Amino acid sequence: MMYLQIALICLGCFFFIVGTLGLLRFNDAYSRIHAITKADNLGLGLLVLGLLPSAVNAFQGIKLLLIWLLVLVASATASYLIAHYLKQQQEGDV
Amino acid sequence: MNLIPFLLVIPLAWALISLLLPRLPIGPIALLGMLVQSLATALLWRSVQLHGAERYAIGDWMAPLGITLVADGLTVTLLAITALIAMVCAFYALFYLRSHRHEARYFWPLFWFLLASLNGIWLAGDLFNLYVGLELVTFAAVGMVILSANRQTLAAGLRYLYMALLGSIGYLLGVALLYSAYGTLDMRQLAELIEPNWTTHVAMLSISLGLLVKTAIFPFHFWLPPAHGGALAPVSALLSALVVKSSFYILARLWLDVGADVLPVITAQGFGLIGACAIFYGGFKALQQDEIKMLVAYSTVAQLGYLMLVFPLAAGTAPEHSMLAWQGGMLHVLAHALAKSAMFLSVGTLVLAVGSKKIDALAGISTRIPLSLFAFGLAGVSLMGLPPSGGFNAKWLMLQSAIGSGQWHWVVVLSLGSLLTATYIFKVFRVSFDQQAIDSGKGLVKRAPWGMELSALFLAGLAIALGFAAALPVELLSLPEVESSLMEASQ
Amino acid sequence: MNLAFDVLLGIALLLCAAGVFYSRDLFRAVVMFIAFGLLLALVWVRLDAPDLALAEAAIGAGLTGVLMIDAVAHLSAKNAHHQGAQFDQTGARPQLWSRILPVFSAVIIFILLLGAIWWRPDAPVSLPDLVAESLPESGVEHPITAVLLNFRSYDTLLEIAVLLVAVVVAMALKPDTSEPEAGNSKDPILHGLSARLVPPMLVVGVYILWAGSYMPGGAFQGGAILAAALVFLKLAGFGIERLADSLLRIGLALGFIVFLTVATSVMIGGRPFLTYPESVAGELIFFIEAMLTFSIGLILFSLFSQAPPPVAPTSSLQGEQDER
Amino acid sequence: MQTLNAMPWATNFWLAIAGLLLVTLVAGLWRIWRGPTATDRMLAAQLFGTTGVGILLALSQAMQQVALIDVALVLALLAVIAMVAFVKRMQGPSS
Repeated sequence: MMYLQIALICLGCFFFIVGTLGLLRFNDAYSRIHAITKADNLGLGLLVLGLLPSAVNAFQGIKLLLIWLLVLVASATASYLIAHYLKQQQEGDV
Repeated sequence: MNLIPFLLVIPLAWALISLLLPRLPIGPIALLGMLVQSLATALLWRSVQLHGAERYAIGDWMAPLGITLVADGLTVTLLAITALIAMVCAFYALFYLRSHRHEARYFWPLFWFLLASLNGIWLAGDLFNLYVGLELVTFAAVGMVILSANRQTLAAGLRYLYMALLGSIGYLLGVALLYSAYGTLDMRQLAELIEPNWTTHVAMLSISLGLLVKTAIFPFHFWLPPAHGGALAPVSALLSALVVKSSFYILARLWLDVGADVLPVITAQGFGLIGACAIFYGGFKALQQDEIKMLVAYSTVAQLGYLMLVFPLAAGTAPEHSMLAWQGGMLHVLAHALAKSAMFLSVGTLVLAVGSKKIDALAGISTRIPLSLFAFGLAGVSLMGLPPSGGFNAKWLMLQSAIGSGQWHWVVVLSLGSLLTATYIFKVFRVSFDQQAIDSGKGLVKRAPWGMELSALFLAGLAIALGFAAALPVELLSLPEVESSLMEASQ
Repeated sequence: MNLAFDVLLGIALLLCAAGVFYSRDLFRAVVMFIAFGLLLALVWVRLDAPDLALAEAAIGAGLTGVLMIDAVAHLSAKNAHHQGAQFDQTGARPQLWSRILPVFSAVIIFILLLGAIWWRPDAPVSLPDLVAESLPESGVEHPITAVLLNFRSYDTLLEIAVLLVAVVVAMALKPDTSEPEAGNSKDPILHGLSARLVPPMLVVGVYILWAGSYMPGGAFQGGAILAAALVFLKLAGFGIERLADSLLRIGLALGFIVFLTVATSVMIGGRPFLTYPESVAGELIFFIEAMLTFSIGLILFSLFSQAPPPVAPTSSLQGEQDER
Repeated sequence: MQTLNAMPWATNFWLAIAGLLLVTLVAGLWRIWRGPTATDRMLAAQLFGTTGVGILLALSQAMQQVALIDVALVLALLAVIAMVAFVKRMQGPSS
C-alpha cells in the first residue's frame, strides 16, 4: 500500500512539474492551457488518490474526492472559457 | 443601572434606524437621539463626579480575558464635548442638508456610526479595542468626506483612507509587539507590567508614529487640509473638532497611563519639536490660502501642533508643572474642538451665502451676514488665545508650565504661534470689512437659514464661555484615578 | 525539512510582494497579488493559524482577486474613453527616490522589529491559558470562536459595524442611475458551471459556519464563501443584484441587528452588556453567527456589485505588451 | 497493509512533496512576470490555485491538521472565480 501511495504521489508531482514546464516553455496560450490542465486533472487526481489511504475517516476521504471533482469541473470550464475568449480575440483582430 | 453601555447602544441603534428607514424624517429623529444621548452622557458625568471613575466589564469577562470600559474624569469630559458638538452639528445639518438630498440619505447613518466609534474610543480600556474603534472612526470619517462624490473629495478621501490605514498598521504592529511581550491588552494591567526595554521602545515608537499619522501632526499632515477643507460643512466641523482628537487621545492615554515611565525625555522633546513645526508650517500655509475652508483646515494643522507641546512640558518636569501641562493640553482639546467646529459651521454658512469658496468673495459681507462673521470672530479669539476664552486658559496653563519648568524655547513657540494665528484670522476680517465693497453694494448674498447661523454662534459662544468655566473640566481631570496616573507620569 | 520549506515559502512570498510593488503593468500587479494571497494562506498554515488560512483562502485568493480584476477593467475602460487624460500617472516612470525610499524604510523597520522580537521579554500573562480555562463556560469548543463571539465579542460587534459602514459608503458612492449587468447570460457553459459549483459552495459555506463551533471556521469564512457564490451568480448573468433596495438593506444589517439586540436584551435580566446566559450561550452564539454569515456574505457581495459594470470592451488591455 | 503515515519519515516525505510543489509554483511566477498577455498571467494564476490545493493537502498530512483539508476545499471552490471574472470583464458587455 505504502509503495502504491508513494508511486501515485510521485506521479502526481511529475504532472505538476510537467504542467509548470509547459506553462513556461510553450509558445502560445493555447498550448499553455493544454499544459496546465494536465496538472489540474492528472496531477491533483493522482495526489488525491495517493492521499486517500491516509485519510483519517470516510468523511475526510469524501472531502478529498470532492476537492478533486470540483477542481476538475472548474478547470475544464475555465479552460474552455479562456480558449473561447482567446479565439474571439483573434477573430476580432483579423 | 450602569449607563456606560448605553453610550454605545444609543448611537448604534440610531445608526440602524437611519440606515433601514430612510423614508422617515431621519434628521429630526437624529436630533431626538442626540437629546437621549446627551441625557445619558450628563447622567454618567454626574455619577463620575460623585463616585469617581467607573469600570465596566463587557460580557462579564474580567480583563485581561475580556474587554473593560473605563469612565474617568477625562473620559466623561470628552464624552460631554462630543455629545454637545455632535448635537449642534446635527441641528446645523438639518438646515444644511436641505440642498443635498443624495448626501442626506447617507449622512445620518455615518454620523451615528462616527458618534458610536468616538464614544467607544473615549471609553476603551483595551489596546486592541482601541484599534477597532480607530478603524470604525476612519471608515465613517472617510465615508463622510467622500459623500459629495466629486473628483476632489474622492481624491482627498482616498488619500485620507490610505494614510489612516497606514497609521492603523503602525498602531496595530506596536500593539502586537506589546501583547507578545506582556501577554495582555488591558491598559491598566499593562501599565503595571511595562518596563523600558527594546521591545517596548519599538512598540511605542510604532504606535506613536501610527497615531501621529492619524492625528495629522506636521510631517504627516498633508492629507488633512484637502479632506477637511473639501467635505460638507458639518462633516468638516465633526472631523476637525473630534475625529483628529481621537487618535491624539489614545497617544496621550498611552504615554500618560501606560508608558509614563518608559517615555525618554528626548522623545518628548522630539514630539514638541514637530509640534512647533506644525504650528509654524500650518500657520504660514493658512496665511497663503485663498479658499476660506482651506484656511480653516490649515489652521487645524497648526492648532494640533499645540497638543504635541504637552509632551515635553509634562515629561521629566516637576509634578506641578507636569500637571499644568496636561490640564492645559486637555483644555486645549476642548477649546479647539468648540472653536474649530464653530468656525467650520460659520464658514459653511458664509460659503453658502456668497456662493463661492474664495476669501475674496467675502468682500463686504460684514454688513450683510454679520452673525456668522461674528461667530467666526469669536472662534478666532479663542484660537488666538486672547482672554477671555477657552483657548486663552489653555495656552496660559501651558505657558505657566513652560515658564515654571524653565523651558523658555516653548514659551517663544507658544507666543509666536498665537501671533501667526491672529494674522490669518485678520486676513479674513480685512476682506469682509472692506469699506469700498460695502459701499459699492458688493457682497449681495442669499439669506442663510437662521438655524445655521445660530448653531455656529452657540458653539463660538461656548468657546468663549469656556474661559470662565475652565475650572469645571480641569477639576474633573483631577479626579482620583486620573490624578494618580498624572502623578506617576511626572515622577 | 521544516525550516527549508518555510524559508522557501518566505522567499516566494517576498518575490510576489516585490512583483506587486515593482510592476508598472497594473494587471500584472493584480495577478501577482492573487498569488501573494495564496502564499499568505500557506504562511498562516505554517504559523498554525488554520482559521486565518481559511479566511485568507476565501477572501485573499478568491474575492480580493475578483474585486481587483473588476477595478482594472473599470480603469482600462475609462482609460479607453478619455485617452489617458487622468491615468497618465499610472504609466509614468516612478522617480528614483520613490523606489529607494520604501526599500530603505522597510530595511529599517525590519531591523527594529528583529531586535524587538529577539530581545522580547517573556510574557508575564498568558491569555491562551485563560482562554482554555474559561472555554467550558463559553458555550463553544473552538477557542478562537469563543474569543471572537464571547470573550471579546464587543470587538467583533464593532468589526461588523466597520463592514456595514464600508457598504454604506459604497452605496453612497453609487450613482443614482446605474444599469444592471448587461444580459449576456447566453453562455451555456458558464451557466452550467454555476449550476454545478454554486450549490456545493453554499453547502461548504454552511459547513464552515457550523464547523466553527469546534474547529477552524465560523461566520467570516462562511460569509466569504457565500459572497463568492453570489459574485459567481452575478458574473454568470443571473440578475441577483436587482434585489429590492429595502430588502437588501435589511439583509445587510440583519447580522448586526441580531447581534446588537441579543447584546442589549440580556441587560434586561440585569447582566452586563453582551453577557450570554450560560445555559443557552452555545445556541445564542450559533444563532448570531448564522445571521452574521448571511449579512457578511451580502456585504462582501455588495461591495462588488455596487460598482457599475464596465462600459466599454476592454480589449486594449489584452494587447498590452510588456515593456522590459 | 501499512499506510505511508505509519513510517517515521512520513512527515519529511510530505514536506518534501509540498516543497516540490512550492518550487513549481515559484517557477510559475516567471510566467506572471513575463506575460506577455493578461491571459498568460491568468493561466499561471489558475495553475497556482491547483498547486495551492496540492500543497495544502500535503501539508495537512505533514502537520497532522485535518482542518487544512477544509482550507483546500475552500481554495478549490474559489480559485476559479477570478478566472471567470477575468473572462467576463475583459469581454465586456459587447459580446
